[in-house]
Amino acid sequence: MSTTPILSVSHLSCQFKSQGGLFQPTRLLRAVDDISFTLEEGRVLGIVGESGCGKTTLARMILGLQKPSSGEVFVQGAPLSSLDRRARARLIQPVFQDPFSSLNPKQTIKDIISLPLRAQGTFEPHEIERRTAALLERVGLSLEQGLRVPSELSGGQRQRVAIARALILEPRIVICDEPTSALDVSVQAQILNLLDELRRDLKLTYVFISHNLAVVEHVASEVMVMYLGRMVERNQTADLFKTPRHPYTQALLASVLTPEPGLGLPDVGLGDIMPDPAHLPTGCRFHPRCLKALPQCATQEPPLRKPTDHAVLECHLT
Amino acid sequence: MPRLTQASFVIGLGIVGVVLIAALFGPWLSGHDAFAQDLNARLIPPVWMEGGSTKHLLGTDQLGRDYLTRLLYGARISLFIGVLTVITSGVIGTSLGVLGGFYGGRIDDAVLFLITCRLSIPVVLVALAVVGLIGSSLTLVVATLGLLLWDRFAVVARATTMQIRSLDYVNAAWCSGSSPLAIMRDEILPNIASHLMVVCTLEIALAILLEASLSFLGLGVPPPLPSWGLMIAEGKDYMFFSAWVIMIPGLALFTLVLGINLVGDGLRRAFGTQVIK
Amino acid sequence: MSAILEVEGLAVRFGPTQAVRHAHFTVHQGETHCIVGESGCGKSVTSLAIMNLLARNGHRHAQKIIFAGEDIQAYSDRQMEEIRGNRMAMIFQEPMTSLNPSYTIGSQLTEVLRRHRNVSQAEAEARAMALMARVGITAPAMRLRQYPHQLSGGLRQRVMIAMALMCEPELLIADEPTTALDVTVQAQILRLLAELKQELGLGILLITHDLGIVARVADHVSVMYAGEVIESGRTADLFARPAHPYTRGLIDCVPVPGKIKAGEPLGSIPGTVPVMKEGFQGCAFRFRCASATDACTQDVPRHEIGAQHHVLCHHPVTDKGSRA
Amino acid sequence: MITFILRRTCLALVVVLTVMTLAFVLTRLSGDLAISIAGPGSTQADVEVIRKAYGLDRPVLVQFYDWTRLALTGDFGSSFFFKDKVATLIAQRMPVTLSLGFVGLALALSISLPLGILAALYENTWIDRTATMLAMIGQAMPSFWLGLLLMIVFGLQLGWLPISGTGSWEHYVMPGIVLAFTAIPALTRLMRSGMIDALSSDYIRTARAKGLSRSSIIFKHALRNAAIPVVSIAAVQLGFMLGGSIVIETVFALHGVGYLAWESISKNDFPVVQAVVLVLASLYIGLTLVSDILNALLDPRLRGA
Repeated sequence: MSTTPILSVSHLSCQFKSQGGLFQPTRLLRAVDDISFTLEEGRVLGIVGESGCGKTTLARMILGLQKPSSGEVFVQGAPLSSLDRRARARLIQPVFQDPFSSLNPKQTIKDIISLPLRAQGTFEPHEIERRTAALLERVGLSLEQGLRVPSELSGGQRQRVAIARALILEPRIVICDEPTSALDVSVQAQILNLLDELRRDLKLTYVFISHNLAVVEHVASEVMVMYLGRMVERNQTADLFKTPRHPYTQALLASVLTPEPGLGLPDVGLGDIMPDPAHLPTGCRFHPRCLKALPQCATQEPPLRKPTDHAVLECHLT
Repeated sequence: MPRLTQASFVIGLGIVGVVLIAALFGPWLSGHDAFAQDLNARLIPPVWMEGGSTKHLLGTDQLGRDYLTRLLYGARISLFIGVLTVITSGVIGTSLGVLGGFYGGRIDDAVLFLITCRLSIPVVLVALAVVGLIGSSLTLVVATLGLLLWDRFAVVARATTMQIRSLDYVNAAWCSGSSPLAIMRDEILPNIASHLMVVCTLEIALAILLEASLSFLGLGVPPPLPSWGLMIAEGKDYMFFSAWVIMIPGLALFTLVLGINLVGDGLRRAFGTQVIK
Repeated sequence: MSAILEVEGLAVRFGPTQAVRHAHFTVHQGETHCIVGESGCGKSVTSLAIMNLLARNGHRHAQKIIFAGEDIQAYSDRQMEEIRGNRMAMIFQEPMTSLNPSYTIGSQLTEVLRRHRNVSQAEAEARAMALMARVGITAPAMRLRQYPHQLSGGLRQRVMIAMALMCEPELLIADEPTTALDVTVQAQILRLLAELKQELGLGILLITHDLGIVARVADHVSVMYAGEVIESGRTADLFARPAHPYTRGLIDCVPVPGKIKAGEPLGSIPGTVPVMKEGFQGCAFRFRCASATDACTQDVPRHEIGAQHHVLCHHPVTDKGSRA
Repeated sequence: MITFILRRTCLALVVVLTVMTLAFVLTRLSGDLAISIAGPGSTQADVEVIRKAYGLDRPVLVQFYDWTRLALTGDFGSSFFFKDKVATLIAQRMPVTLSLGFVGLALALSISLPLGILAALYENTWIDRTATMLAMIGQAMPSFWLGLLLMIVFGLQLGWLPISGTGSWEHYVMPGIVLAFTAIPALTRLMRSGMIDALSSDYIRTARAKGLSRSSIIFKHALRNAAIPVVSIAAVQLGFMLGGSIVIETVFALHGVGYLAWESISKNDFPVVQAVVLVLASLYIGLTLVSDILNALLDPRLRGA
């Protein structure tokens, strides 16, 4: 077991200028606010939260697609900002949500998959050819399909292409941003199984972002819950699903609709006020929707606590 | 695709093809010199009109020059100016638009500012002024129009680049370690090319019309070069008696521009793109 | 309970593509009927076909579409306008784009009532406010003057529901009403729909791709595949004894917390949904089906395998309760 | 609202300043202005006199500073050809150009809007194809040629309208038609595509699901959204039309600002050329500002809470 975690994120924040209407002054939108975590090699960190919680911005910062306003991402102990783009590409690769917009429609599948190799500029053409062919087969596509263009493939097949592209440089970390949300449920299962197989075989580390808690429960070894830019709770997957501590985590878990007839619809136990990243509430950001809120929740920011070795919680309630 | 669109596209392509061939080979085949004057044979009407002769199929102009030959020669000038202008303006506009759309921020502000300034300048007036003050020549007309007509390229390239820049395949290229230049070349340009091709056709048509306008006002292609606009201007004094002197070059101009626009429209439908106005 | 909507042999064609082929189902008063299926299976087209809202290139044909005792197939456009929004209302997937950005919430709500009932603007506004309060919109008087862009997605979907209820319809068609919403909001909206069904005796036709939603809200389910209803039954029966290999595969694909140990693969169906062209014969699922035989290239019979439980398959699964 | 207008106005001023610089540079392109003004066959002494008289002997930057400073107060210097203040000349001619612009715009809107709406309502039918074809023909028509054709037909053969000049309202009819022709294709396409987008939108499906009548769907729900960009573009289009009026005014000898510009270019009368470029550009910039504000006022999403 190595002592340096493979991925570590330290006090990462990202702010945007929000553009309201033409006549509204620009506001500062804190998409991600002071997030820190570490991840050991071979683990899968699931990140869950509703739209606008900052999970995609966090992923973009880890990928180097978005400059953090403050804080730093470390990969194998080295700050991400110190790596050049080729070195970064050898360590971290993405798989995005929409298999229709993540592949260049004007290139063949082989060209798409081999792009990271070609961008390195150090590989011989026959080496590129060999590795592309090997990977095509590994993700379950035929060599003949490698000569096609993306519009000739189905959504599931395209997502396999995206996975192949992410793996061709043999990276250490793969950031999966909602990789199955755009797919049908029968195809989703194929892709989830493929991702899991590849992780074991290639000793990969995943950051797996999803709004679907059931999927996260299936793939992740630990889970982080985000709300309006903050990490409100983090724990080992089994523990988090067994004993959710934050009221928001509890609400999220309650709203999972499993295909079990007769259970009826859950009472999620949330107020009606919807989160707005451009107007952050004072105190705990969740308090306007929290039915258990205490008076101090509206005024004081909740402290960061560690109820167990693995659990991290940001809440005034016990 | 609707059938008529196909038909109109083919018609447009046919018109452009015929004009192209006529422009390339016509002046040699017509059997006359476009510049040879014959003051004894002035303003002979076309062959189908009373007084026409088979020697001059489209008649002669006020200096007795063969009208068909001048018309064919004029096609050469129109196409030459249209294509060269669009190459110039296309390079300027596309570079600016792609840079602005790709980098955003300050660079985009600067590009947007340039576009705004360019749009606020009245094209015909400034082109006339430049040619009027410096003196007319073919090169100057191309250079002036090229420097003035890049706005639509820039606007379209910028808007489409912005759309594509945020797509995940561009993000994936970043994550693959591609350089900004490689991303613009391999990921963005091939995907905005269809939009730019449509703009190309529109702008060639526009450049041809503008050249004709400048020449018509006497500040475009210098005589005795036979530009269609100049031919109309020269014929203007005789149009009330022999309307054909302005009808023939005018129809040629109209047909060529219509043909190019039909091609552009066909391309737009084929690519399924709505060119941003 | 009487049937409010009875559909038999519905087919929809877009050019040579058969989007829907002999679909059949019945929606009763006070009952939620779910149509479930993957993208491209024809479920949304089915709902639009009932409302006669298909795009111009869509062609509808059916043995019968009986709404409240009358076959509405022969209705003129004018007659359909009379019942749409009035006796049969619809809500859509995208609350962000389904409201007109240029008009206030109030004007869009009152418009539908004033179209179908002879009421004053003030009366219509009073009804709008009462309904907004009922669907859980706070400060309805203020919301009435707001524009759609000023509301969150959940609120807009509540506005859509209020709009659908303005004329007290007998049938509500909801096409993926919660797909664009966050999970916590999804549960709230679905609860609201369930309450309204109880209170108003509505028949609800709910279109969804989410088996979780189906299990929790449906009284009756129709599973669609490649334009056909391949299995239908009461929700409890269908989930307990899925008879079609596709239904069974679909249920196994859904990850359920605690169902599968970490490291074990999820059940999955190989391949993808085919596009149906005219003149297609036999079972459309046979290309992905493990138990397919030569017989599956022939027209498929409809078996009744239990009370109100039908399946369209040559080899229905019969081993009882052996799921997963 | 105020901040928005202020910000846009500031930007517009910067654009005006840039255009001023351009207009100034433009007239210096020919090299020695004094020689151009003096014309061929003039002596060295003539040229020196002219150089002094127009202040062309001073450093270029000083000339630029003086011109800018005075131009911002509305003083564009004197025309050496017309022997009059440039500002006075432009003020005399402007009403002609503006009238022509408004006639052209009104004609263009009244033809292109119904045409675009019809084309959208009957998308892919012969009506649509005819409208598209008409737009295409309009786009291909050289405006000066169309002007000449109208002159032959209505002026000479039918004798309904005066062939050229500025006197009465009849003088504006043919130029107005020609000017409208330059704007009709773009406006028709915009109206058509805006209407098609609106008609295929989700909110129109909602309106249909509500059982609204066809006329209410088209005129209340679709047209409102489709018309917003067209209305705001109309202001910009007017700017383009004023800029393009030079050709038409010249063809019809309509003594507007465009005709003035053409005369001064032929006579190397650079103070007038500079001023006309600047005035037309400023008009355009002002009209885009109006367009932005109109757009924001009409669209509740831009109007803000």
